Amino acid sequence: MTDPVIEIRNLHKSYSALEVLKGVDVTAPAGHVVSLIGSSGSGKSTLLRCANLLEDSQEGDVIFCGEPVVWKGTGLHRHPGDHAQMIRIRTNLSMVFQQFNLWSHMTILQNVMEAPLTVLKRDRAEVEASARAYLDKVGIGDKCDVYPAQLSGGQQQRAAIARALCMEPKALLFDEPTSALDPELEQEVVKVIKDLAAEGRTMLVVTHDMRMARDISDHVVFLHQGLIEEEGPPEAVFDAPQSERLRGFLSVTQSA
Amino acid sequence: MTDPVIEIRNLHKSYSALEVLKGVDVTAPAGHVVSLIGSSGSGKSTLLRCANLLEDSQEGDVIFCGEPVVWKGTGLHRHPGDHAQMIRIRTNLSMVFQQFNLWSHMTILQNVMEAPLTVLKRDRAEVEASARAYLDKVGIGDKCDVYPAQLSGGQQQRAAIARALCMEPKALLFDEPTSALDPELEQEVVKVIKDLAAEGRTMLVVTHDMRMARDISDHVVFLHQGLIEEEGPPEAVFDAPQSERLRGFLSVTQSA
Amino acid sequence: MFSFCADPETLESVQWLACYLTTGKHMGFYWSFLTVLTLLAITAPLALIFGFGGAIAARSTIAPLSWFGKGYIAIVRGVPDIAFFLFFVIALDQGIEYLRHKIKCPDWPDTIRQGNDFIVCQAAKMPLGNAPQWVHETYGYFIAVFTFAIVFGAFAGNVLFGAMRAVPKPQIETAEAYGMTRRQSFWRIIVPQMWVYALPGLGNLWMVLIKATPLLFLLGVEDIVYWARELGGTKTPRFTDYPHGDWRVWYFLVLLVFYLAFTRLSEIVLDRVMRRLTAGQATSGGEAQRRAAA
Amino acid sequence: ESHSVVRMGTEGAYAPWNFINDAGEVDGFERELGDELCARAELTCEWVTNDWDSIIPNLVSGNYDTIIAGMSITPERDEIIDFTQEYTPADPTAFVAMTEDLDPANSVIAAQTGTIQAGYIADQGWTLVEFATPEETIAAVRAGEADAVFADQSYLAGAIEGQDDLIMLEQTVALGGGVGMGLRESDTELREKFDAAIQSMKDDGSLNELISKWEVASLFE
Amino acid sequence: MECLDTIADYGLRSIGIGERLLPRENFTLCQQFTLIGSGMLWNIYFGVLSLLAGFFLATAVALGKAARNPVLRKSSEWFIFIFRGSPLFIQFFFAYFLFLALKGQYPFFDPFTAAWLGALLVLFLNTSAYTGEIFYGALQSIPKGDIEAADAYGLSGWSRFRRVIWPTMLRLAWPAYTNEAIFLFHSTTLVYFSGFPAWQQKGDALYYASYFADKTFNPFVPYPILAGYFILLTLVIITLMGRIGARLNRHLPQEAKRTRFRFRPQLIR
Ligand SMILES: Nc1ncnc2c1ncn2[C@@H]1O[C@H](COP(=O)(O)OP(=O)(O)OP(=O)(O)O)[C@@H](O)[C@H]1O
Ligand SMILES: Nc1ncnc2c1ncn2[C@@H]1O[C@H](COP(=O)(O)OP(=O)(O)OP(=O)(O)O)[C@@H](O)[C@H]1O
Ligand SMILES: [Mg+2]
Ligand SMILES: [Mg+2]
Repeated sequence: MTDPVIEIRNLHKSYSALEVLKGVDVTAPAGHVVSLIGSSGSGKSTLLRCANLLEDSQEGDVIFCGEPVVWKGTGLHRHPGDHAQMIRIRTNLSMVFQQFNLWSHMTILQNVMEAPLTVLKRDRAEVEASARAYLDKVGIGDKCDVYPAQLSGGQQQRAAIARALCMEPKALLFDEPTSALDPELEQEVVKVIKDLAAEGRTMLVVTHDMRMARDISDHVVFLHQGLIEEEGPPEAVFDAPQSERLRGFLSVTQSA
Repeated sequence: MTDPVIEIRNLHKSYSALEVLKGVDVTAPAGHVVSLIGSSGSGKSTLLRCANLLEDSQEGDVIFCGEPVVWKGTGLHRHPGDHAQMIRIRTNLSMVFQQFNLWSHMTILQNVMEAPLTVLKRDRAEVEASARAYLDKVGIGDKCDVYPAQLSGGQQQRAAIARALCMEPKALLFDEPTSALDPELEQEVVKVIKDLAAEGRTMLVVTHDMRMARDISDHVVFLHQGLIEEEGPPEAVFDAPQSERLRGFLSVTQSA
Repeated sequence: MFSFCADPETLESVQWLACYLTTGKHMGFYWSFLTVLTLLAITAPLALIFGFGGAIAARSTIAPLSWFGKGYIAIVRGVPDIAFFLFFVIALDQGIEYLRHKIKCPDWPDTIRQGNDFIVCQAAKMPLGNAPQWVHETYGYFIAVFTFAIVFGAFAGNVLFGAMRAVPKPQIETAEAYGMTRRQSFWRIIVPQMWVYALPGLGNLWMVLIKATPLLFLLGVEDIVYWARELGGTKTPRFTDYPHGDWRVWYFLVLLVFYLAFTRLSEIVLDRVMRRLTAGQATSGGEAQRRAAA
Repeated sequence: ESHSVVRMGTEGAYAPWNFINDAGEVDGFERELGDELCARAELTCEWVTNDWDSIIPNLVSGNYDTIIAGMSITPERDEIIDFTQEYTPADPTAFVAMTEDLDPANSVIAAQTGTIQAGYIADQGWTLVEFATPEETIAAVRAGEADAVFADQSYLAGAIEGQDDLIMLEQTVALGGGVGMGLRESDTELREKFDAAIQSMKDDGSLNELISKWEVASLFE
Repeated sequence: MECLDTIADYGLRSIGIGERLLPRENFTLCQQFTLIGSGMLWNIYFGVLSLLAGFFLATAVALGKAARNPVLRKSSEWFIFIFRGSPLFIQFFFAYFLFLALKGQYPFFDPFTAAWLGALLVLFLNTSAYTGEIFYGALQSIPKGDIEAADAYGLSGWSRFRRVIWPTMLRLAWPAYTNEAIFLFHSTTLVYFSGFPAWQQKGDALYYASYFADKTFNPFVPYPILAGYFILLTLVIITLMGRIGARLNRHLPQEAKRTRFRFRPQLIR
């Protein structure tokens, strides 16, 4: 269980003038859950987006299951060079977006079934069964046939999670997967994530919920202003923070 | 401090066949913070949207500062009958949306200045100064001139909060105002809400964060399947829940 | 034009061409380019105003106004411009004169329709019967502009109506939640946001409008196509000093180049506008721009 | 009704009757004739060009006062507008083809859309192909799309002058009446003035002179 | 019924079936309605076929213009530019000219100088260019989140296009595309008006309308009849396209029902 599934090395990323990531290394071995914490705007979402190649980065490497992404060009013109590889990586790496990004023209069930059907070419009946099962699991089995605009925020978020799960990928990227969920559902999601880890799936989770980060993680990374300020097992990070910044960041949580 | 600013009586609301609110009463006296908790899909956002008349309700009353909303029609055709009254209520009642809903064609600063300028017709220079002050307060003073699409989730949420504050309304409606914020910022927002309450502003806050609900509220309402299952001061609700459902809902939070 | 043009038959080809291209007829041809360009310059904003009015009327909650707006958009849009031009201009002209007649000559004894004739009093003529030719031409020109604007206004109305509806609902809802009146949220949110959705359609309309200018001749305005046909046709020595065969291909090639160049120019301008509108927006256009800038 | 300025409507695309000259002005037989008639009737005249298709509706609607555009006097037209007496006798209709031996019944005949010539060919049951402009009818014969053009002799004579490949056939057909000036039916006063002027030109022979100068038709007896 | 006879005689006159000669005098309203209606067959023929075929070429051209491959992009751009940049009648003129020249060389091109094929081809290319540009514009305004989610799930190439991009593109393009469809039907009136010759007095609606206008000297009857037919045709197009458009937009919250009952006292808002 120690082969890294997701490995990010010395990643640099700028939005024109704004340098968001300034050389970040993250490694997630198979079956491990790595949490990314850090203040708003520190680059957590950007890191996830770079990991599945939605954003082009300017320097550094992304390695998925031992296979490094092939780049073309350099600096601001750098982009993934091997299309087939990119698809291969993405189908094995599902993402739950911070803004959910459900396809607004499809019903919830269609949203969940879409990628398994068209990308993985799985059998329709089987996919439908598993899609319904996942929707039930996240508690919105009764909302199969409505469109995203008719759902509450939490329901949309759960639909987005079901969509990612239904791909049955090797690794998952969660961008604040419980931001719109109540504590009960949050616990459900924590349970789901733990189950997935037990199945051997690898996860990168961005979260603002320290309790959840502590619950689920094998490893916690604290991102600050585009750099990793501190990282380690949850006990170390939360109970014995080394850096000034992390101590400040955590103090509000602990004190309350 | 006991005149109710927002008073909702026996509110019923359906989306065609789906009955979402089944007779809800909520009262928020001046300077009080009322929190709405409840599981995803229980109708919390809908209640807020009914309170500022974005959704038409089918039965019951909405009373703002002692002035009941004038209705026209009945049942599914019921809608507010007095346009001037509706505008008056809305300008005194600002909302922070769950999905932020920043105006995408305006920069952040323009977003914040828009309503004070066009609705309240306040002086431009003065509005700009106060807008910048509020943006600084929520920590995104440096993002004044970018468009919403260029912000991280948490930054967008903070912009939405600044926009609501800049209206300096009598009452505010917050729909999960900290869902995208890290604990540090969350504490900032809690502080802001407390300050507002001290200034005498009334607030209805939907939240999933029980700690925050406990921190800020004078009164907590637990919504379940379109009905109020239980309500009371935070100590009572959180420390001695009466109903089975609420106990279940809270157990996950407490146990962890 | 040139002094050596006195006897074209003796000229060499270059001089001949110089003389040929500067005949009074060619001057008319060149002038007509200006006519077409001014027509476009006036028609486009006018049509946009008509369209905007139509779209606002169609959105109105007052039933008669909404019917009027929708009727205008649907009916005028339904008639091919050629067919419209073939009878509407005469009808419009008669309508104007009829109104003027009612006002200026209230005690006119005869009926206006006498058999097939349409007769109004002299004072009601538009323009007056003794007005110089350029007044007649200008009047005809503005009638043409007006007709074009009515036709294209209906299409613009449709595009704008659609664009107004394409603005995401939450954006408008938010405005209302902040106490904006319908009017305010219309002008502050819908109108600025709709351009992104409207611009491709309006751009297309502009292209169609440019291409519709050859129909100007149906409205009594001598446009570039009229002159190209006239100049390009076979000319025998009896009626001209510059006889030639069927040169329509060459003249039409000139028109082709003109239209293509004008289109290119329009595209560049529209592109700039679109760029400004999509800057920083969460659409694939805005995204492509961001990536290109990177 | 008094006409301080008489607006003369013509087409400007039918040499030698009326056409636009190198200077861009209306020229031709009818220009010269019209100017002379106005001078004799002591009228101030102004020339206006208009598309053939809407030339009658625009007259009736008052956009100009006369039509002087090689228009044959036919009973149908006479029902809508009034005509002066004819200023040229009927002009025969002729064929132009690439070869002498043309059998119209087994050939494709080109004519301008909607003209009496087109109607005549349809009546005969010959194969008719219609083009929007007279120019295109001649081009069609040259391109082999049609075997012959059927149009006014005076127009064809002008159009094929100096073009060796095209031949005017002997055979002609008499279609329509003489050519006159069209006016609104209510405009009797003006019609009488022009009638008188035409009569005076016929009487002193200046009309025949003009006709033979421009070769538009046969002469008046 | 006299009029039924007229319809029997002239109803299909535009395609050469029925009475050989057109009416010559005593024109009745019935004749005008029948013949102009008969001519509409050609307008519909040209419009429907070029619209259907154009839809596919337009999609390809729009994708080509959005493509990274410079050859694809440039050729699509030029195609759109040429056909969108020049008036239709100039295209007709040059096409007819070209077909005539080709016909002289290769017998294969014999039918191309006839309107039913030649004009159809030109209209097809013309509408493809206009529609291609509309589709391209719509491609540019697809919400970023939709595409990102597709990318993230490994949807690529054809399936990403067909399942996510295409439906959204169509939805955004629909109002403008409806306009284009209407324009196309309107431009079919140009075929015989200036472009291709009419054989044996078989022409489209405008051909017969101007025939009557020419014979009766009264533009106020035949052209409004023509206009009426086109308004009907346009209403059919709007209805059909509206149905499809509603289907494309079915995921949006149904707001109309609720607002219908509101009366707002402002005249303009
Ligand atoms: N436009 C709509 N049309 C139909 N049903 C809707 C619509 N909006 C919301 N609903 C339904 O109404 C119910 C209540 O939604 P609401 O948004 O009020 O939930 P909520 O309590 O805010 O949940 P969350 O915490 O997830 O945001 C949900 O079941 C949702 O599916
Ligand atoms: N498209 C963009 N263009 C320009 N700047 C951007 C863009 N997207 C993000 N940024 C900037 O990059 C920085 C990092 O953004 P990112 O979304 O990664 O933050 P985050 O850590 O996910 O924050 P949050 O917790 O608030 O979601 C922010 O300062 C943001 O303003
Ligand atoms: Mg983020
Ligand atoms: Mg909600």
